[in-house]
Amino acid sequence: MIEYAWLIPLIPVAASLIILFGAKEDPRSPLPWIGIGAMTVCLALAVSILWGFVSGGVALPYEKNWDWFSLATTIGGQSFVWTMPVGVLIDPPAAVLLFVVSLVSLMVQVYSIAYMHDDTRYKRYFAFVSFFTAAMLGLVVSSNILVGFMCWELMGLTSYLLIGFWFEREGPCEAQKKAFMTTKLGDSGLYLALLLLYAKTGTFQLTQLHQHFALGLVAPAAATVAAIGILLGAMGKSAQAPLMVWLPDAMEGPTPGSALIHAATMVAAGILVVSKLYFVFLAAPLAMEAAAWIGLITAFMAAAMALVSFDIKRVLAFSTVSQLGFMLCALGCGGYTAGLFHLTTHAFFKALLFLGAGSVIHSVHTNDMRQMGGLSRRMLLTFATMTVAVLAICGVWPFAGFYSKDMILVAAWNHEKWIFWPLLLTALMTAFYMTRLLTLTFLGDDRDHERFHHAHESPALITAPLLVLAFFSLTAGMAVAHDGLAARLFPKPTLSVAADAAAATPSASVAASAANNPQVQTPDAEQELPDWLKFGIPGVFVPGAMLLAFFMYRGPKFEAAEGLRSAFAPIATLLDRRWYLDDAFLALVAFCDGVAALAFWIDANIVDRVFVDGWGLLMRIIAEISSFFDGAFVDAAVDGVGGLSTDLGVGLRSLVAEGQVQEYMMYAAIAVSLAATLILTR
Amino acid sequence: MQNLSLLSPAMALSGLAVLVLLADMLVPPSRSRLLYHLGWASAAGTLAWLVAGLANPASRGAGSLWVVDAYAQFFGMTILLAAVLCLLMGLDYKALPERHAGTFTALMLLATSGLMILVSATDLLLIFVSLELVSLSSFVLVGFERGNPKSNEGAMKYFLFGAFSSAIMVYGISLYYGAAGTTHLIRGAAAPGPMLMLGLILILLGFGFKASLAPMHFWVPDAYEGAPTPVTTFLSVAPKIATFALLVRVFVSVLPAAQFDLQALVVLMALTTMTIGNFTAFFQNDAKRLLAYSSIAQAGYLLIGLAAGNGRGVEAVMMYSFIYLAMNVGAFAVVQAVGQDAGSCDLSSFDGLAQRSLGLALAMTFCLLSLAGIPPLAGFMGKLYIFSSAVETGHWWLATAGLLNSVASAYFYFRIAQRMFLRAPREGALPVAAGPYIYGAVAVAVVGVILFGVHPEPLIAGVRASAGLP
Amino acid sequence: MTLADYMTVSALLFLIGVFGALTRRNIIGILMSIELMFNAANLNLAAFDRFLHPEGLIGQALAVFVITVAAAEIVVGLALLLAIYRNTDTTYVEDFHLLKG
Amino acid sequence: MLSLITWAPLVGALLVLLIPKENVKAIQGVGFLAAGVSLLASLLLILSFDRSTAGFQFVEQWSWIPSFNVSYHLGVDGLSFPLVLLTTFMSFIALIGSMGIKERVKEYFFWFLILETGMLGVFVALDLILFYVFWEITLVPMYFLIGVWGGPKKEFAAIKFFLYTLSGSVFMLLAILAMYFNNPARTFDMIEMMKAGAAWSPRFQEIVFLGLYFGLAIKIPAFPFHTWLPLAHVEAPTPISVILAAVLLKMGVYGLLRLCYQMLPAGFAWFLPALVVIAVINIVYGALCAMAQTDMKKMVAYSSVNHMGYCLLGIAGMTAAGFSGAVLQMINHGIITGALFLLVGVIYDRAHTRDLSAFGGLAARVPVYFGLMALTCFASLGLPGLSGFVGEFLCFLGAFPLWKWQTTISVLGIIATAAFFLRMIQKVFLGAFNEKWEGHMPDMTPRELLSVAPLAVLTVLFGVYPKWPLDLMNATVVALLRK
Repeated sequence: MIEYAWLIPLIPVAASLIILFGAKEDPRSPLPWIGIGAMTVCLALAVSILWGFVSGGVALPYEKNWDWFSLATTIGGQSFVWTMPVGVLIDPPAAVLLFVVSLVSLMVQVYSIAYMHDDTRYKRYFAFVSFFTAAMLGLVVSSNILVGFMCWELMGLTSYLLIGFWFEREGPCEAQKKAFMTTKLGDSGLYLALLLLYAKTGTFQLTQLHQHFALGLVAPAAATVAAIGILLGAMGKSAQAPLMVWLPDAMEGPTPGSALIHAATMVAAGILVVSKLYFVFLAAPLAMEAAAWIGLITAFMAAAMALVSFDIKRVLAFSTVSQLGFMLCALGCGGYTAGLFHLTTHAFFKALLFLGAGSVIHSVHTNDMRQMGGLSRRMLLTFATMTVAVLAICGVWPFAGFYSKDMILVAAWNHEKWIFWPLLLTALMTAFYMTRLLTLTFLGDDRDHERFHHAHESPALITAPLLVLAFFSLTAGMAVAHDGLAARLFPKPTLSVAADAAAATPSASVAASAANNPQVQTPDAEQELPDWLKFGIPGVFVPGAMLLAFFMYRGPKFEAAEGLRSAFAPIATLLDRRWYLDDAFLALVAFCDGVAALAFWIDANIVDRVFVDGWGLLMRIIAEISSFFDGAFVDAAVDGVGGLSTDLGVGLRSLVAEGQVQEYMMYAAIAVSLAATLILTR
Repeated sequence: MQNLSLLSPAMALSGLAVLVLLADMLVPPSRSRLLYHLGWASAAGTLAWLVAGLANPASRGAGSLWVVDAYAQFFGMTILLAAVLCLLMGLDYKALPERHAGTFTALMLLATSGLMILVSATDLLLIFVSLELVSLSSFVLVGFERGNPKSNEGAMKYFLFGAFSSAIMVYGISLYYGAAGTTHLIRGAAAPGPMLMLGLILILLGFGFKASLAPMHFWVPDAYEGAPTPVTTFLSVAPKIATFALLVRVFVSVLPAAQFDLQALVVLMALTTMTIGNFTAFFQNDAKRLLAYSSIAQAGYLLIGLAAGNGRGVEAVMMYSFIYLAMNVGAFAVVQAVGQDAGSCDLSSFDGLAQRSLGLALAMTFCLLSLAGIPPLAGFMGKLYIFSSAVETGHWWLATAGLLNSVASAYFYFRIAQRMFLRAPREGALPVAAGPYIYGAVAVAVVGVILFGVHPEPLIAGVRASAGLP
Repeated sequence: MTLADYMTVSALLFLIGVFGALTRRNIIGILMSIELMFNAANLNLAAFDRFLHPEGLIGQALAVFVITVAAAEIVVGLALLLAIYRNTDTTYVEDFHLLKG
Repeated sequence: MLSLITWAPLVGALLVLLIPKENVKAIQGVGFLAAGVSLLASLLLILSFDRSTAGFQFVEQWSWIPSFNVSYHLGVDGLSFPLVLLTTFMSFIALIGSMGIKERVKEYFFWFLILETGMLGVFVALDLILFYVFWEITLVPMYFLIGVWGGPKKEFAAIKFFLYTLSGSVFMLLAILAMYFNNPARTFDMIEMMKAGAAWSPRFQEIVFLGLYFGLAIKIPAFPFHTWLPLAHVEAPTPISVILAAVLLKMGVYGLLRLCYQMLPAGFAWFLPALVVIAVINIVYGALCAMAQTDMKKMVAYSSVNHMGYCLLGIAGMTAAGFSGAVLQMINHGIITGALFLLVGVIYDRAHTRDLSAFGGLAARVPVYFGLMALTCFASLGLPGLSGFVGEFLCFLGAFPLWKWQTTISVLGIIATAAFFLRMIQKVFLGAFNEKWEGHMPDMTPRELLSVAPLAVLTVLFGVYPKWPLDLMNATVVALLRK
């Protein structure tokens, strides 16, 4: 089946086009089922590939390229026509992500059938979702990082469209613009990284790039710059500090859309690209370090914000940011496997959380958790699945999150203790605020009887996806962690040169330098956590945090929590204002507008005057002078040359009666005598 | 007085002029248009004769006071062409008193013959006489609309200035004679000395009057505005071209002999003439006056060719003056048509011409663009020739100044275009009603302007063939 | 009397003529001044013939031409003046200012 | 064949003159016929265009002014052929857009067709005088097209455009003459010039370069000579804005490659550092100025300044990728910005205002229009998958190795570009519907759709499959850098 892998991104594209142009907009349109069908096909393909690999039937990585377009290029002073390939490269992580993405997307679409029904732009929504998924799948499978970048940007576009889906309201419009601009800011880093990589290697093919790095053909400095550029891109897309501002606002979109953005596609892309270009980071320790710390800081900041928020979707958004921080931190710490592993597990339970939250909102019509409570009695199924998800994200054994998060902590432990401890703290905060969310929403007594009585379990189309995702949230961890499958699925790339790689590389110089390659790394030996941590975290700390949250928030008023909030008021406001990052962002925007206004003022009042109208002015001046000598001056003034000339003109008139023949003669005579003397006295 | 026969076309023309005067007595005023026809026919006939004679080398040769070479013949033909066109225009010029048709025609023919002699004259005596012949007849022609005070005033100013400058020239001639002992330009120039040079300067300034070079240009706007449009056209073309022919002759064959370098003066004059012409035109609101200044500027461009002074420069002057004839006649013809229709040549009478009669508007536009030197019209080729001669002889900044001037000139030429196309016509304005002869003149001019723009080679070849000077 | 004296006189005549032409307000006056300039030239010509080129006659011939032409010019000028006078009842130049830029 | 392409519009113009001005249908018919002929002819040439050779193809040479060694010499290579196609295509599109012109149709078509001939001639001419003649021919019709059918300040805009560009081209003429008199072959033939150019002294080349550059920079328009552009664009009628942006600006960049680079290598190299700085200024400063606009058309005009900056940057890179990027960017900018102006024209026809803040929430009312506008805007801000990205990316790719910092700054400029386009979309289409336009906002008419749809299709096509345009130019571009 794998030879059909190239179809995977194209099928949903086709689907979205059909849906978009297929028929008139109609709230009950059957077209969305096309998208679902397409996604099912993708899922089937993905499953076959993944299963084939796991069962050893299919050998990965699998790469196949076609010619895309040929391009005249200059490398090292030599100009020639070079053919840009486009193709698929499926390594084990890609196989996994194919499965995850198409599954989550499928679930989201099924869910949306019910959730989005009789929306005015029902059909368009599904077109966007399909396209969105297609872009993500394209990024996953593409063997050419430039193509990857294109998909990456297209994802930016579709997220823009989804976030601003309800554009009649002001909020979504601002949010979508914010999301696009912030990610664009990060993208420019990736953009430059690509330019640099091409300048150094002359290719966009991941495998060839990897070889160049493996052979140490790229100077560490260049590698570092490139890696930092890539990191910037990832920070934008994966909403890492300080570019995290857009993600919470992205909640303005339809909830299932948010689920897709947060779980499987948009934000995952950042981590994915870092992992695809991981060899660049391996060659740039500095960038690795930066990644680790940025991940850590993000994880902490986001978790802290989640502690105080009462908007159910915002809490989930912050948790997403925080979890992404975990992943980036893991990658930075060299925990490649851990990072990607967490990416997959996270995809399941985060999608589940969002869809669950959507189901809740769908029934109580509010995002404010203070108006919920006790809903478990109303919507049991949603509650059950949500609980699974919460347990998973908290890292309770044996749920999926446990294994991946454990791996991350191990990686951090092995890399740097100063990262490990804060990371652990953040993990506990995660456990706390997720339990808080669960408690506020489903447990305790109902705070708002009105809403409570209207609440009801959602239809099957909504609950079925929840169940599916719940199943994976429960099992994915065990399955993958079982007998080192994780290491097989997410093998950490190295900079050690494989003989065939050296042979495969075009130039002889490459092969030569392969011999004495400075930076051949040996995979560092992983050491376990000390036992008290290994068993203490899942056994004591996490449950402790969860229980704390439960008891603090189960009551109708949760005085204790409020007490704490008032005790640490400044911190609380700091967190409520989201570390003032939004204000900083707005200030930046205002600043840019100011600069723009200034630039235009200069253009209109200086450049134009000097370089364009200046010519006209010069002509006018010469004209006035020559007219002065021609006695046509007064009339020139009448022509509206300017007040000044009028005065001069009047003055002149009093001297000689101009426009009269004798004045002409006089000029002539003077000129004659001048010329004569001039020439004769030479 | 040997080889007098060489001048026979010119003399024949003056004979014809007298004939016209005689006919004037016989023809009843009601049929006086006949005289105009007679006039342009005789000019055309002479032209035909001249053209026919080209093939025959006997038509060229040197006389005691004159030399008729291909160069002179080229200019003779140019001048005759101008005369024909202007007389055609005269046919449709209402303001001319019917009963003086004969006089008008005769004077035009006389002036023409004077110019034809001028281009082949090599002796100051002949130059003086022929110049005066031209001047006297054109003084009268300018004042021909006797009822019209503008015409009178223009004539008077033209006359006074003309008399003044010719007096200066005569004084110069006297000095030249004193120094050289002869009035023959080429033979006399062998005796350099301050007196000769002062004489030459005064003489050249006398020429400058006819060629309307700064600082002898002051009469131009007034005379042009006051004169009947056909006369204006004639003055703006024929005397200027003829005088330039003379100037080139003097500069190429006389001054070197006199070891006398006037180039600095010429460059200066070219500069001032262009600049004053172009930039003063900015503020003119009368079409004829505007074109008057433009014709001053054009003289400035011609001077650039003179300043270059090399063979290419001579060719450039010849070519440009021929093209200048076409475009200027065309422009003035349209002005006459529109001006007669509107009763005044004020620019406002051009408003919305494009919507009234597109043909005239386009013709005017082409002529103006050509005057501004915009390709692919003849004016561009002429300018290209002129400026390339300047560049070739290293007059970089002169060429630059000239080109910038032509940019500036585009501004006021487009003031007319703007009114014709961008402005709306007055309410109920009808298409311009102009006679067939005007259209004829316009057609000839525009065809020339376009033809020599897109296919200048024949003209260039002709010029090159006849550029050789003694 | 030497040639120099003649030339000086003629130069003076010429300058007087120029001055008059520039300053007289009456057209008749201007015409007369211009005549002076012509005659300065004539005087020159005659003097040159007499002193420098007694053998030739060109100078005198030229002088005759000049006289004739000058006469003709005066005729034309007066004719124009007459026409103007008919229309405007004046012969003073400052009254002519219809034509201006 | 090239002659046919070039002169067909002129013939059309002359035919138009013969038709009485009341007979609008016939006039339009002739116009479309003429433009269509040259469009078809140019499309036919694609089939026979040899993509593997760098030399000039379809060459026609007849002696024109032998006494000056001026010949009627036409030919295209990978550099000019895409631009010829662009010209014929965009002219036809603009003609479709011109169906909206109701008054003085005859004159309009007359001038328009002359303009097309001029533009085509510039790209196919292989003789400097011929080149210059065509170059100037484009000015006059432009003056009338802006001046007669333009907006409120049309007269000023027209004369400003005319005089300013004319004064630029004057220096070009001087430079051409200088090259002529220093060319031992004493010819204006471009190919000869390219041969002779290498031998000229650097000093001479630098001076001549400045002369040429002044003329070209005004057309491009390169900072600081760009300020005529916004005015001209704002005042010009929609189809003319399209032509102005799509083709006329390209003449400048084309000239920069054809004349400056190929004939004055030393002068070009000497100017390179300045050129890259100008490019960066165009990009960043142009984008900033666009950000400050409230008039849609003016905003798009400044975006052209910004996009031309990409072309300059690509050229300044002195790499094959940069050159092909520059040419591709010219094509794409022509298509995209042409579409943008058409679309702005559409809304202007309905609302008679272009003020961004006057609208709001149109997306729901005019979905088709919104879709096209969004597509074009995203293409213009360089969204991958649309044509704008490819050219832009190649420009950066080509410039980066030589000019790292400058390219970095320019890449940041992209963000500003994105900013003002998104703001425009938001202000006009999103948010609450501005009730003022209730009932005044029908969606696009078939004619408008007909004029914009082909451009949109090409935008997507070249975005995902740039092979076709690139194949046309590859061989030539490589050869350009070989010498």
